[in-house]
Parts: sequence; C-alpha cells; structure tokens
Amino acid sequence: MNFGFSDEHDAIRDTLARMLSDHATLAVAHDCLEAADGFDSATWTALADGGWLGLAIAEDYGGAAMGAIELAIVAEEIGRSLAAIPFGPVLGLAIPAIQDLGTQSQRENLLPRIAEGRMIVTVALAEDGGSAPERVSAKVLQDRLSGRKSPVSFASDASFAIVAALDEGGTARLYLADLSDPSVSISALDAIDRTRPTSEIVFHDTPVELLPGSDPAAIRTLLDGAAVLAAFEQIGLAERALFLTRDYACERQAFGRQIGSFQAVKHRLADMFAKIELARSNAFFGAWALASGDERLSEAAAVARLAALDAVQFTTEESVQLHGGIGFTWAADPHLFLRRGWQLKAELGLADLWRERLLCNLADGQRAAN
Amino acid sequence: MNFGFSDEHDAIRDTLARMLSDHATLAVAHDCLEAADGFDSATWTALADGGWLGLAIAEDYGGAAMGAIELAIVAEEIGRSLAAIPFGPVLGLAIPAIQDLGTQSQRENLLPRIAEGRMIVTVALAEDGGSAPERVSAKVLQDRLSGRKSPVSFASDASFAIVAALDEGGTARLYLADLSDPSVSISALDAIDRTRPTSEIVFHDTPVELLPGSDPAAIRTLLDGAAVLAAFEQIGLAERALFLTRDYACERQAFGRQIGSFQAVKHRLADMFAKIELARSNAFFGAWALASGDERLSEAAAVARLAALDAVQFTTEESVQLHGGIGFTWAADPHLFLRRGWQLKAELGLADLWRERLLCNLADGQRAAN
Amino acid sequence: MDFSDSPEEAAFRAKARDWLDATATRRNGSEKAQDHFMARDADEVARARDWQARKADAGWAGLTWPRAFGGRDATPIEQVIWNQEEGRYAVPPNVFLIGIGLVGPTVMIHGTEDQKTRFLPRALTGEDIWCQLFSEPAAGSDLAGIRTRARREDDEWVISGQKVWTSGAHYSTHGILLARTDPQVPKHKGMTMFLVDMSDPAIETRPIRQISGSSSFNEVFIDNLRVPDSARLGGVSEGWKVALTTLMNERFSISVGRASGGARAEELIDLATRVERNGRPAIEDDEVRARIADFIARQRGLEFTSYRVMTSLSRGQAPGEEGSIGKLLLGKLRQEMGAFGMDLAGTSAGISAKVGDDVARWRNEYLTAPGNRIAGGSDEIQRTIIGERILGLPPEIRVDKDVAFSEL
Amino acid sequence: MDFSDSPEEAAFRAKARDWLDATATRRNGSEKAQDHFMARDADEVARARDWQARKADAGWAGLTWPRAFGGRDATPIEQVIWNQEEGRYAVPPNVFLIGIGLVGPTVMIHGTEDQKTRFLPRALTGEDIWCQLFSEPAAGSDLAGIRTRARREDDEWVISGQKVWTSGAHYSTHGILLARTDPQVPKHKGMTMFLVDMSDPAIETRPIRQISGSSSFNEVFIDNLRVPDSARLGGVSEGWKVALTTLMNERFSISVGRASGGARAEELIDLATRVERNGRPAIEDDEVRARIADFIARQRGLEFTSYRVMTSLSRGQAPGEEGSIGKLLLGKLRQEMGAFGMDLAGTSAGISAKVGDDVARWRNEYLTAPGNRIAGGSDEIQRTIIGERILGLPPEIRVDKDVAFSEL
Repeated sequence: MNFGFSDEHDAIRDTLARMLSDHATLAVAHDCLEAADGFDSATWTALADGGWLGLAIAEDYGGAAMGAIELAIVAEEIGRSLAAIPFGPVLGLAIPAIQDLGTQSQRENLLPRIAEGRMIVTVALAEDGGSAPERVSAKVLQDRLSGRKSPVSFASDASFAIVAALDEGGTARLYLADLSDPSVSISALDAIDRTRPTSEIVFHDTPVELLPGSDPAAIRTLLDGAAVLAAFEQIGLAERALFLTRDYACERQAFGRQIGSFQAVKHRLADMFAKIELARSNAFFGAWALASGDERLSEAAAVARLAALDAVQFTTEESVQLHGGIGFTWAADPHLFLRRGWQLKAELGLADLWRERLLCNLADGQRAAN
Repeated sequence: MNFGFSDEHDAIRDTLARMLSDHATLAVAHDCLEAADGFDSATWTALADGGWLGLAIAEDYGGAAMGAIELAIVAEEIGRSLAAIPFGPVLGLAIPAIQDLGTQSQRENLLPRIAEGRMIVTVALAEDGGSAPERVSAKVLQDRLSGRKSPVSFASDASFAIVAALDEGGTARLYLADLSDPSVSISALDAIDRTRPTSEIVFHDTPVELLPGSDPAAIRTLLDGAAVLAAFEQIGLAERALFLTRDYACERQAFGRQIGSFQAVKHRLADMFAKIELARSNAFFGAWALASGDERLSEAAAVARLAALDAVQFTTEESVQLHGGIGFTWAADPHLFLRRGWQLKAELGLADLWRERLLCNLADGQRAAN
Repeated sequence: MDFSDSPEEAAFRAKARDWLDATATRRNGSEKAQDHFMARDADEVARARDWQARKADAGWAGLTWPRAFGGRDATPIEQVIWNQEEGRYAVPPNVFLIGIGLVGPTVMIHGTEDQKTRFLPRALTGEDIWCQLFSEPAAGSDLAGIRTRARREDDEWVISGQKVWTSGAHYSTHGILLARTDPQVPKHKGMTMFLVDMSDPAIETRPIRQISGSSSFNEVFIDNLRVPDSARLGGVSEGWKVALTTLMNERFSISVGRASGGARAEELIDLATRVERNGRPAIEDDEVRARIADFIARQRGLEFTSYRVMTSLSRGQAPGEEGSIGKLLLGKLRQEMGAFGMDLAGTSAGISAKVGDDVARWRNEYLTAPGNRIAGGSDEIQRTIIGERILGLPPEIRVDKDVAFSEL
Repeated sequence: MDFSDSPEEAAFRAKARDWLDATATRRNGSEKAQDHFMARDADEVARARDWQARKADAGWAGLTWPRAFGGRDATPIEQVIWNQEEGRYAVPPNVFLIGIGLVGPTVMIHGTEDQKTRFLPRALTGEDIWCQLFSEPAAGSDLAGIRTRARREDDEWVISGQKVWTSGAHYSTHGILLARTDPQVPKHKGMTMFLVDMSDPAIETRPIRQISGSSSFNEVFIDNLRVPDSARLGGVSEGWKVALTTLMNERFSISVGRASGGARAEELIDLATRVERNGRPAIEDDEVRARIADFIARQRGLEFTSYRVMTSLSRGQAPGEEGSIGKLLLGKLRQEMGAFGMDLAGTSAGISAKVGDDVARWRNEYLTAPGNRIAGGSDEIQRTIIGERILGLPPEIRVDKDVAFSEL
C-alpha cells in the first residue's frame, strides 16, 4: 500500500503551482469578478502552452497520456489558484467523455484542439431537476436535439458542448453539439461566482452527433470521475482559504495579542484543517479508484464529494467570519473562495444527490428507485 | 404583553426548590440509579404532602386548581432536581387526561388519590411504532383490551394506566386499565436511565373503562400539553447541568489557570446557555398557549419540544466532555443528566415526530398523511 | 405570563393606528416592510426627514425619551407596538435610529445644558441625522484600541484618524466620535468623546462595498478636523465611560428595534413546494422537512426571546441574560437559512434567474448574514460576554490592561 | 498512489497468514473481532500470555522492534498487515500493547544496558505486563502538573502520590511512572521517570467504573514506595523528555494499532431497514439516509487517513499532519453514531430489550465514545496542537511556564 504522492508527483505540482502563481493571482480573480465575461483566457493559454490541458489525453491526440493521479494534482493546484478557467467542464468531463465514449473521428477532431487551447468544449448535463441521467428531458430525434439545459458553465466561451439528452428510445445519452449553430441560443445567468460564466442554453432542432459509448451508466461513471477531480479542486480551494485566514490570524491584533492566539480562532482553524484533511483522505481513495478502474469508484466518488462539500462550505464561511469586518467587504479576498465554493457545489450536484448515490450503492436497492 | 413570571410565581418556585433540595439530592439520584426500582417514593410523598401533586387538579377533587404556568414552574424545578419521580406521566399526562377527558366518577375516584400521593396512574401510549395516535395497534373489544404497550414509565409503581387503544371502529381512544388485574403482565426493560423504571405491558382481554372525551385529536392535544411541560423539565435539567459544569470550570485548574478562562471551555458554556435560553423562550410561548387555550398550542408545543431536545442533548453531552476524565466516571454527576435527558426524549417522542407535527400544521396538509 | 396586549397596550396601539391611518398609506400585500435604517438616495433622506417631522409634530418621535426632552416617556413595549404598527405602512427608512436611539440618550446623560439644547430637539425633528464614529480598521472587537488622535491646541481640539463601518455617514449631518487624547495611559483610560459636524471639509466619507454588492457602510477619513472644546461630550479622558452609555443604548435599541426583517423560515416551505429534489417536490423530502422545522423552531425562539427582553425592560430591569443570545444566534441562523434556500435550487444553487427570484433573494440573505455575525460585536465576542458577564467565568488573560497605549 | 499490497507486502501477509492458520483458530462469522487491549479476568490474562509466548517464539512479537532487541524490524505497514490478519482469528486481547508499543521503545532510547537486558526480553515474551502511570487527578490535559513526589533517601527513592486512568494496572506486573523530584523549578523541569514493580505492597489499585458501566481504568495509590536508583529511567529531572518519547510512541501505536473496532456506519443501514419511522421503514426516510451517508463519508475519511499515516511512517517520515485529525474526529463521530443508533429506536431510544440488541449496542457505543474524546488528549487539546504545531498559530499565553511548581 502506498497512499501518498511520489517525488515525481511533487515535481509536477511544484511546476504547475509556479506557473499558476505567475498568471492566476487573486488580483486577477478580483478583476474577473468585475469583468463582463469572467473567463481568464491568459491562464488557459498558458496551461495549454505548458501541455497541462492535454495531460490526460492519449499521445495519439497530442496529449501526455498521464493518469488520474496526475490529473488530481492539477485539479488541486487549479482549485488553489482560484483561476477563472473551465477545468472541471473540460478536463473533468468533456475530455474523458470524448476520449472514452466518443468515436475515432470525434477524438481526432476535438482532442488535439482542446489540448492546444484552441477550442473549449463544455458540458451541458443539468436541467432544472438536476444533473443525474434520470433527470434529463432534452430529446434527440433523427440526430436533432431540442431542449433546455441549465446551468452550463463557460458556454459563452465554448465552441462545442457535450449534451445529455434522451435518444429515441428514451435512454439518456451524450451528444456533441456545435454551439455556433443558429439553432442554439445561449443566455447568461447571474451566478454567485461571476468568474464562472454561467448560461442557459436552448437547443431547437440542433444537429448533433452521438457519443456512441454513452449510456446512463457511462454518464454516471463520468460524473463519478469528475466528482473525484472536483474534490481535489475543492480541497485546493479550501486549503488556500484556510492558509489565508491563518495568515490573517497571525497578523491581526486585538486586546494586545495576535487573534490566532485566542482559542475561538485557533480551534476553528483546527476544525477547518481537520475537515480538509478528512476530505483529502477520501479524495485520495477516489483518485486511486479512478486511476485503477476499481469497482468501488462510485462509492469513493460519493464520499470524496460529500467530505469536500462539507470542508469547502465550513472553511469558506468561517474564513469570512474570522476576517472580521474586513471579511465581508468586496475588496477582501475571502468572498472569492466562498463564491467559487458554491459554483463547484452547483456544477456537479449537491450533497443530497451524492448521498443517494452512496446509499443506493451500499443498500443495493433497498429502496425502489423513484 | 407580559412574557415573564410574576413575584407570586417566583415565590412558588422558591418554596418548591427548597423542598426538593432537601429531598432529591444528587446523592439520592445516584442511589436510585443503583436501586432495583429507581422510584424515589420519599420525594413523591413530600410533594403530595406539600400539595404539589394536586396543583392543577380542580378544587372539587382536592386540588389547588392552578394553571399551566404554575405547573410549568413545577416542571422546571423537578427537572432541575433530577428527582426520580413520574412527574411527566402523572402530572403531564394522566391528570389532564382524567380531568379533561374522563367521566365524573373517574375524576372522583382517581384525582383525590393521585393528589394525596396514595396512587400513581401512569400512561401507556407508545408502541413499537411510536407514541402518535396513528401508530396505535392495541385494540378494545367489548370493553376488553388486548395489545402490547412499550415503553411505559413507572408501570411497576402504578395502580392504573391510561392506555391508548383502538375502539371497535378503529379510532384511537384512551382507556383506564387496572394494572393489578391478572390479565396484565408487566416486564421490566433496561432503560438508559435506570432511575426511571421502564416496562413493557402486555394486556390480554383486560377489562378497561373508556375516557369518553378521548379521540385522536384530544390525544394529540394531550401530548402537546405534556410536551410543553416536558420542555420546562428539560430546561431545568439542562440548566443545572450547565451550572454544574460552570462550577467545575471555575474550580478545575490546568496550565496554571482555571479551565473556564480558556475560550474552548467558556464559549462552549456560552453555547449551552444560548440553546437553553432559546428553548426557554419557546417553552414560555408554549406555556402561554397551554394556559390560554390558544389555537397555536400545537405549533408552540412542537417548537418548544424541538428546542428543548436540542438544548438537553448538547448541554448534557458537552457537560460530560468539559468535566474531562472525571466526566465519564460513574461516580461523577454529569451522566445522571445525560441519562435523564434521553429518557425525557424517549417518553414523548423524538424530534422527527415533532417536526412533522409542526410542518403538518404549517404546511396545512401540503403532504398527504402516510 | 401573557402574550396579548394589556388593556393599556391595546389603547396605545389603537391610538397609534388611528394616527397612522390618518397620516400614512398602508403597504399593499406585495410591498415589503421597510426593514432597514439606511437611505438609498437623497430623495429617500428627504422623505425620511419629512416623515420624521410629522411624527415629531404629533408626538410620535423619540417615544421612549422623557417628556422633558420632547419625548413621550413611552415604555419599551409601547415602542415595539409603535414599530409593529408603523411597519404596516409604506414609510421611508428610519435614518434617525442612531440619533434618537443612541446619541440622544448619551447626550442626556453626559452632555452640557448647551449640548442638550442644541442637539436634542433637532435630532427629534429629523433636522439632524447622526452617525456613530467608533470602530476603526485596527479597533473592531477591541474598540478600546482606537488610534484616531485628538490633540488639544489652545481651546480647540485637532482630530485626525480613520473610522470605519460607519452607517449612513455620507448623508449624516453630525457624528459622535471617539478619539484618543492620551496615549501615555492604559488604553481604556485615554479616550474622549466628541460631537462633530459631518459637513466639515476635514471629513471625507467613502462607501465600502460589501460582499452582497451593496454599500451600507462607509470609511470616514478625518484629517486635522478642528473642533472647539464645547464639542467635547463628557470629561477629558472619560470617553470610554461615555461610549459604554452609547453601546448600552445600542443594545437596547437593537432589542426593541423593528424586527430584523430578514426572511422568515416559513417561506422555505413555500419554496420547497415549488422545486424538486431527486424527482419529487422538495417539500416531500424528509431531510428538507427536518431542516425547515429546525429553522422555524430557532427563529420562533429568537422572536419569543425578544418578547422576554421587552418584558424585562418594561419592568425596569436591564435587558438581561436572555437578550444576549439573540445577537449571538441570529447571524448564523440567517446564514444557514440563506445557504439552505440556495441549496433548494439544486444544481442551480447560487444561480439566479431560475426558480423565480428565490435564489437571488436567499443568496442576498446568505451574503448579508455574515454582517450580522460581526457587526455590533462578533459571535466570538458575544460568547465571551455571555461566559464572563452572565455565567461568571474567569476573564481572559489580558496582556494590555495596565500598559500605556503607546507601549502596546 | 496504490491502495493494494505491494509484492513485498503481499508476501509478508501470506507468511503471517500461514503461521496463523497453523497456530490459531479462525473466528466464526458471529464472533466479534478482538478489539480491545484489556483482559477481563485472570484466565484471559493467562491465555494472552500464552499466545504472546508463542508469537515471540516464532518471531511475530514486537514486530517493529529492531532485531537486536528480538524484534523483526518490520515496517509500520507490516505491523498493520499483521494486525489485520491476526484480527481474523480468535485470539486473546493484546495486553502487551503498552509494554511493547510504549515502554519498550522508551527503554531502548533512555534505558541503561542493565534495564534493557532486564526488561525488554520479558516484555516481548509476555512474562511482564506493563502499565503507564502518568495521569493524575489534577494532571490530565496538563500532564506536567503531576504531584506524585519522589524523594531521594540515600540510594533509594521514596515515591508517594496518586495516579489515575491507568489501563490494566490490576494485572500489570510493572509500571512506567512519572514523578516530581524537584518542586522548586518550573513544572516541566522537575520530573523524573521510574520503572516500578506493581506487586509492591506500597501500590494499591482500584478500578474506576465508567459511565458505560464497565471498568477498564484504575486509580493507583502509591504510599511510600521505595525503589533503588537503578529503577530510574533517564536522568534526574529529565522525566519530561523521557515522557515525550513514550507519548510519541503512544501516538504511533494508536496510529498503527488494530482499527478501532467500534461500530461501522454501514450497520446503521441494516438497523434502519428493520425499524420504522413515521410509519415507514426508517431507511426510506430521507433524513435518516442523509445522516447515515454523512456518517459513512466521515468514517471512510478516518479510515483512509490512517492509510496516509502508515504511508508516511513507511517512508520514515514522522506521523504528520494527517494523523492528528483522526484522534480529534473519532470520538465525536462515535458519539453521534451511537446517539443516532439509539434515535432509530424512536420512543424506545435508549431502552433495550427492543429491536433485538441494537439499542444496547449503540447505547454502549454512545456511552464509551466520551472516553475517546478525552483519553490521550482531549478534543480541545488536539485542536490546540493542530493550531499551533501544524498551522503555526501563536501559542496560548502561559502563566505557568517560568514559575517554580511549588509557587503555582
């Protein structure tokens, strides 16, 4: 058993962290929050140039053919950087969907361009009822898609979207849609994290291509993998919020002492740490299950997700609190983490969804599906 | 508006508190915990002699004809005393059931004897499925009761029980059963609070008498009133556990200081206090609604119960914790409060039951009854 | 114990209602109650002044002030009854809360005759609007750590420094300002209080944008403001004592102030009926039901607690033990309810333009609630206050008690 | 990152399993794993000694000890693998944990040659059983506050005082005892460690009944116990340094010890399937589902955290950051699961002889969990350790650091 990272892993992490700290500073995050389109294209390009976007893409399609462990490291560092980029939609979902479920020609067409940063492919899974396959109501008839998908992250910056929709037999599948088609209308939504452009997309007889490997089980597995990577992103985010708060607690004085010397502050920071490390342990198991193709992936993903959601919400809310008056000003940093935390929560579904995923696995259908 | 106690109320409280502190010491509670039958008959007799058992009984039947506010004060002081006596079953449930729902002859036969402490009448509402009227499965056919009721508090010390059972039309009603009848078998259960003798009763064609005013609505109202009084009992209990812990925190030294000067201890005690006062505010409204016959009684009872359950569990668990190693020894006092807290929780049903009572009232049947 | 109006209270209520009916317009059902104390623009300030003048004219301003100062000598419960009744009408925000609730009582106790004559009537009629210049960037929870300096020059004081979290500073005419006049003594002993004119060009006001996006507080920069000695409120070096009077009245003012106006937990039932969770109406989900029921129990508890506080006040007792928990519990409750309201939108959590306006509404609740957990004494400070003042626990070890401020 | 056995690990596991298969009896399904380290009676002590002797004989005792002292020089992960495998068999409780895990390593570092020769082999073979005489009634979280005095008289030490929370004291043959030898210096500086014979009549042991009803700890009264100077472990006044070695090994020992053996969160699914809530199987209640899922996520997290600790240990790194959270989170999790297990019985919550033995089982979990939150450093102490040692926050203000113990 070996439940930690190797020296090579640490080197990957250090290289990426240096690159990100050059580009994706918190000042940039503040700027993105004020911008019309929050997307930080400079960081995205830098990631492409460094070969990071193709990390898990096969060599045949211009990638580095690395595995889930390496991708998890990237996720954590991107979460930590707060970079306003579509890591989850593209690297967590679109790339594995195309690579594992797409056709040869889809792979050839899309993966090299994604890796080079020349094209963004996002995913449109969710509808009002949630993001699980059984909540899909968009429909494809004779290769044409109609329906309403919302929320979709980075739709305004993407060329294509991979869309969950019902086939003619009523089975949820994934389809590739060209977002520049005139039958597609994209309207912006007001997300709590405006560094994460979020839209509703309406498809009206839009020509689409099936990802032939996709079916409800494959979609669920895809979501499981994305949840594991998102957990690392969330852990990176939460840990930085913790350290930011720790630094503030060491600097800020009250009653003649650093506030971090008060147990009310110190013990809350310890609780944040404990929740983050618990989430990290679950995420490690998830990464291993994802990398090794272990059958326990869906359980592992669920517990990783649940622990990460808890760690992020507690840490970011209490980070605002422990910053005192400064904490609830717009100009301060803590709310950036709070907002991103909510967005990462919404994108792959809330705790109730993942609790059901866990229990339905464990209780083995003790409860009839609704 | 007047949302506090009067000077007369304070005088009642002081008199009772003095009497209880003479009889129901924590040493007696420890003894009751070790005894075969935990009932503290000495304190019960002293309460009868002082006229406390008949406080809310009409003058015609030997009582003092006082109201719910005065009874709430008694409940709080009895909770605080940790006396091993059937306050809730007798004063919270049996007396109002007989007085409000019974016949003239039932009142005449039972109430004076209860007030004088010569007889205990307990209640047997719960079955495996819970204590609500719709969970009753015991049945009465031609004035004879058959079924299994459990748990029943103080059955071993009681002469009669008021039992919830279905009448021939399948409606839940209350019946008076003589527990000395040979058709009744009582077997002891192992409760977490052994100062609260707890039994299962099996009735087999036991002759019973209907309380003619009883029907499901009346049973629910009876439970509402009992929950309000229990909330006061719980508040008294929790407050004493808090003060006990406060005193320990002022006395115990570590690292050269009283441990109560550490925020980890001080702030937890403050949280206990806040939960108890929140519960008290809800209980006040409940007492007012009970005393004034306000239609909001069932909402008031539900929120009083929910807040009291939360306050007791948090306070008693953390009281054990803040006592350090001493806290989890048998010889120390904190576990007495922890145990009694559980018993008061079980006797009238857990939070899920009262949440439903609250929501079904507020949502006005937005959800079909199960 | 009685939850209903006493006959006297009912009479007061009827009288208030009569006057309001004759003078103001009822809110219609959809219009929200006026629940804040900040004007959004100059027009709203003007309308607030106009309304205050009419109230003062009819004897409904400064209800709890003594009659000697133009008040009505009303009980705290009468103040609450007034607030309830006024809340039913479409009235402008009460920007006079600080002037009437905090500054007035402080001036009555610590002011000179001249100060009482100059300031009290104009506060009552709404001619003057007051703000509170206490907190500073480095003195929040530890208010006695203020650094704004007031130096004596002949018969004037020269004040420089920076204040922060000042509500309404940009439209206030006057401010009550705490400054350090002697840094050579321990921190609590070297402060003095002043009453200053906000229109002085030496005072600059800048709004602070909060995480909710709105700006209800200001930074106030004071650069060599010169005031005469007659602007001093209370003795030299007695500023802390004067400040405690203001803070006590702030607590009272919050206790009997108009109810928080935040969202009601019951509204979550309605939202949960309209959205789905796991393919069913969310209101059918037992966890949703459990959360909502617990929110309701907590919110009711806070509401009933405020009645206990009023009862104490009406009996002439200090707003005691029970009052301190409201401040501690409200912010966290609002934060949790806001989060839960967003959660109910599922994958649209935090994303508005879905499910009507609900997400935006609960999101705003969520993003303003952190202010409740900090402003007026953080949750952490409240716990220490409860622990020490109510439960009698030993105090924190203080390293700054007997040290000259300049040495800290 | 790999969750499976490496080839070396798999080989070790096979070897262990072979020996165990040949020597011990597999537990049958219904028999619970041996999850505690305390013998219930003299018979169990005898069986434990017998089993330990056989293990020592075959080289399976003191796995992580150096070969020089009769150990196997095994990695921490090999120790865990052994524990997992041994756990499948019906073996007596490991009453040697303190001797082999804590005292042995401390003697190896601080002991004289004579002490090593006398004590290490007998600890390994199970002839000696050790207990740890550290905590005192007035020195729990603040261990350096111990008052047990050791006074030098010629070449002997005379020890008097009271120890508490001593596991297994009543059947232990030896104890490692921390005593104050110089009260005139600050508290951390005046202590010395001793190795004492528990059969000395100057030592009296009394069991402490816990709130769960069982008695796994003792009070130990020491009344003028005389020991030679050769019983001293480490230098005079160097007791704190020696104690830190023991405590570090205690942490290690807990980290790689047999898994807690407490209830599994998954068992709540089974219980919830058999009981009703609001007229339906409780497992269909969404709040029940939510609570159970969260328990599972937390319990898995603790389990996986222990693998991270082992990985660190295997790499020769100190059991670092990740290890400290297990101690903090386990007790509260067990307490909450215990309470929830009882809650599932509804109105029979806390009352046994209903729903099979489940209530009694979860009740026992609930009543033993508070021990996890205190023993070996309370939750509160753990938070301070995490805050200061891991997060680098400023230390508590210490009023007792530089003061002679006698002046405190």
